[in-house]
Amino acid sequence: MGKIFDSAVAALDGLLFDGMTIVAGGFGLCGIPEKLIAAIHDSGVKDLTLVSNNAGVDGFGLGVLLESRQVKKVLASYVGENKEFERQYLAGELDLEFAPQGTLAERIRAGGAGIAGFYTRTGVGTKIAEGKEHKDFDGETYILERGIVADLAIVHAWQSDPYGNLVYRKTARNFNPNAATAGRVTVAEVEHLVDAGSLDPDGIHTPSVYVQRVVLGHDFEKRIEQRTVRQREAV
Amino acid sequence: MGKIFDSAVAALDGLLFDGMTIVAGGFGLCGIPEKLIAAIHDSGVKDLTLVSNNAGVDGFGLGVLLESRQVKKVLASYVGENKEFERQYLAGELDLEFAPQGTLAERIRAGGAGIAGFYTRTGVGTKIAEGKEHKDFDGETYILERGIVADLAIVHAWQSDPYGNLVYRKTARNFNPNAATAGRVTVAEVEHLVDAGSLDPDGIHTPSVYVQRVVLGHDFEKRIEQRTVRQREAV
Amino acid sequence: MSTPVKGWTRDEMAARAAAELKDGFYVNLGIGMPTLVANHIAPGVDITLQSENGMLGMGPFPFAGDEDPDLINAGKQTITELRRTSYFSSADSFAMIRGGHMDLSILGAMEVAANGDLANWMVPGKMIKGMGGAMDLVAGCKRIVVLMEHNDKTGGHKFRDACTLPLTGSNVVDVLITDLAVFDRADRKGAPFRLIAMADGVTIDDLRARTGAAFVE
Amino acid sequence: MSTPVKGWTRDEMAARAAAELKDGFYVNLGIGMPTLVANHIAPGVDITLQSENGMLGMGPFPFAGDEDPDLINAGKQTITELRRTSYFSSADSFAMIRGGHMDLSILGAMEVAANGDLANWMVPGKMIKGMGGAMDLVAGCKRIVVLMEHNDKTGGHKFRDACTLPLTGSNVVDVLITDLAVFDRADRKGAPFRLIAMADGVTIDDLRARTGAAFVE
Repeated sequence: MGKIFDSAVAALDGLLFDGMTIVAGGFGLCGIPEKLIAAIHDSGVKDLTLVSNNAGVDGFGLGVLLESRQVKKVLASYVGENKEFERQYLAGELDLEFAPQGTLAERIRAGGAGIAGFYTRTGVGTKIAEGKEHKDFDGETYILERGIVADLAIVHAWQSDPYGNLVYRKTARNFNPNAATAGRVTVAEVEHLVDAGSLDPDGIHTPSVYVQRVVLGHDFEKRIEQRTVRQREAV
Repeated sequence: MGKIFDSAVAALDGLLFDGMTIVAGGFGLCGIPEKLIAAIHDSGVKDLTLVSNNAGVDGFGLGVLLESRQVKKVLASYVGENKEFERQYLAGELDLEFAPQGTLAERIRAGGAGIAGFYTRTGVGTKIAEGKEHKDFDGETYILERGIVADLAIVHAWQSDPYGNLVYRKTARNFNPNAATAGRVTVAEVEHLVDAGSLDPDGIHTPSVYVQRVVLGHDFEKRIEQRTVRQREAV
Repeated sequence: MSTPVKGWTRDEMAARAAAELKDGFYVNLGIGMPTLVANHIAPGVDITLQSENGMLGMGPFPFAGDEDPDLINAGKQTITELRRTSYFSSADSFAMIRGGHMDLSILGAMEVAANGDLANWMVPGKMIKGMGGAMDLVAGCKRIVVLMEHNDKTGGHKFRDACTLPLTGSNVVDVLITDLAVFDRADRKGAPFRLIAMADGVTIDDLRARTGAAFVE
Repeated sequence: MSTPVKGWTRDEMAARAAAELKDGFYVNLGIGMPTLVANHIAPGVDITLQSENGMLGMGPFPFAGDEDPDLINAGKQTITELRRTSYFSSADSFAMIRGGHMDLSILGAMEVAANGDLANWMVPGKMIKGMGGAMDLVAGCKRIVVLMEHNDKTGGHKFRDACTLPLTGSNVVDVLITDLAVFDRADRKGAPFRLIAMADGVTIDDLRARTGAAFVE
């Protein structure tokens, strides 16, 4: 077995190549595989196609790969938080494809599940539907969307056992379990390595079959984008 | 709110009508909604279309609805354990449609997820593919399978909180979470009602939005089909 | 044209929208003005809020010091959980939305058309940020309520016979709440928008002058 | 034709199949003879067994008294869990299978054809019990190993140029293990089955006489 690796660099060894497609978990900066992204940055691999709900921010998350110009194309649902992204896109240096968030999530799940395509009502009558096959079912119009399989999936989890069974925490789950299924190889960075048998078998989010390599991260930054609080009422 | 009902009969009140389609959780006799099935039996509702992986056994599970001749059609992947089923089918009294088990599970999930249809390789080149649309993706042939939405979903869970958040136990999970999403109305029988806040929010299998009614069952039979054991080795 | 009227405040609009929420509803609130609706839910009306990044049962903002980077809403704001909360993946979250399990979504808009078309995600020529989950929400939720200013900053029509901006969804808006009035449709099968309320001081002539869409009274 | 040879026992066939299992593999074992394979896994080879009703990391049968009605395998037999076990829904289970994540499945068969076609679910005229998960497994697993008797009870060919029974899958069998011999194919792109082993006492002439399919030596 031996799924546990000492560092993000070691966990990615031999998996990176120019022109590859990488699907990444995370929503905004929540639950992003920040250590693996940093290691991909340091590797210098280029011409990447990134499949991710968002593209990080300037200087953090997938944004670091944009700054270093390692990215050829992004498939995302929302990229509003990134000035460098905007600059490269407007300069024609970056290819961008939008998918509605639920369509993106389902396309990733479908890729992992051996579903080549599926019909959804989302986007019917909009620019997203242009050029896509339309089909009526029971009097309603649907469009065909394709499953996505990536060369590599990178995810961030809360816990892993030695087998690579993963548990995510709160809304840091988001795209991670779906991304984990859609990589030809899947690498997980985790906040805690736990002993065999210590995870509840009814509570595992990503079964071990999906995870080929695991790395325990340290000193995660876990940046908050919108720190919103309420006032404690006076007693 | 008020999702908790006193009895299976009360939980089904107003939901049953002749000719309706019911999707049921369970695999073999494991995790079947045995109390709800009994109440459906007692109601006398007829001409049912049942969507379920199996059709129970003589005298238990969905088998009781076959014996009372309340069933018009069954959509299942395997019905091998039921003599009365066989008799009615061979006599032409029962309509039967087979779906491969994974296709059945995905059709139920798709129905619940607003996916009208999806392309799978399962069954290509077999009788199951006859009459279905074929389509090539990346040089491989797939067939189109349809999502299923039922008038009613009946499921069996281990725990529910007052909101209808459900947790299943071990392999009694099986088709239950998928069925729960595919009913226009979903009724769950549960072995334990637990207090609000006592389920781990990261460990809920069926979020409350899918569950309209819950009944706490008592004295479940939970019959075992194949009692297999190993010998304790001599010390 | 007519004397400018003040119309409803954003909070008054949110209160109008809150009247659409019925006991037991599962609701998704879009980013911006729709989030104000949560402050106006009537006593005794129990609502469960979904956040499409993977949470059902969204609680209020945390107290300072309790922020958790693993607990955010779809607007990336720190939030809290409740006793009813469950978490799930993005695919499961949108299965819930696309599958028609959410009773209602309240969204902002740039334009709404007389036939229920909605535009709220891109302005040609400006940097496109993406549609996020808006197309999924309007295609999947049982009922769509839109909150928007009745006119743009130059007085231009936002409620129009046809949208000029790229659509988020076609024939999806059920209720339109602006600072001047409330409109709804009986169905999505061709029923016209019907005026059901106007802000104090707004006359029907004012309203017609400031509206580019046909509607019935 | 030739003197009947005894060939391999069911356990010997299972041991042959076990040689297909490599360290770290995720494997689904069909009902019947394939379940015997678990008894022959080599020391040091760590295999995780999937049960398609929703479990990864299937353990052995329980001791008497420890049977749990909530813990069964796809053959509806009571089983146990291991320290690596996870449970999931049927849709998730077959996503795992259909998506190509299972390294190997070992299945029984009624007929196998020279082109890799497999028939193992129905005999026309007999009551059809259903295909269960077999069609999904053969369509989805990376590698399919079939265990079957080389001939039927009347001596008829089960390894044939074409199947006569309705198919479970077309062009899906990678390895065929019978009581007489082992055959495999280099790929599913037209490579023929190649004989790689024969049971003691079986001659190539025996084998050809008892086989209805073309194969290479």
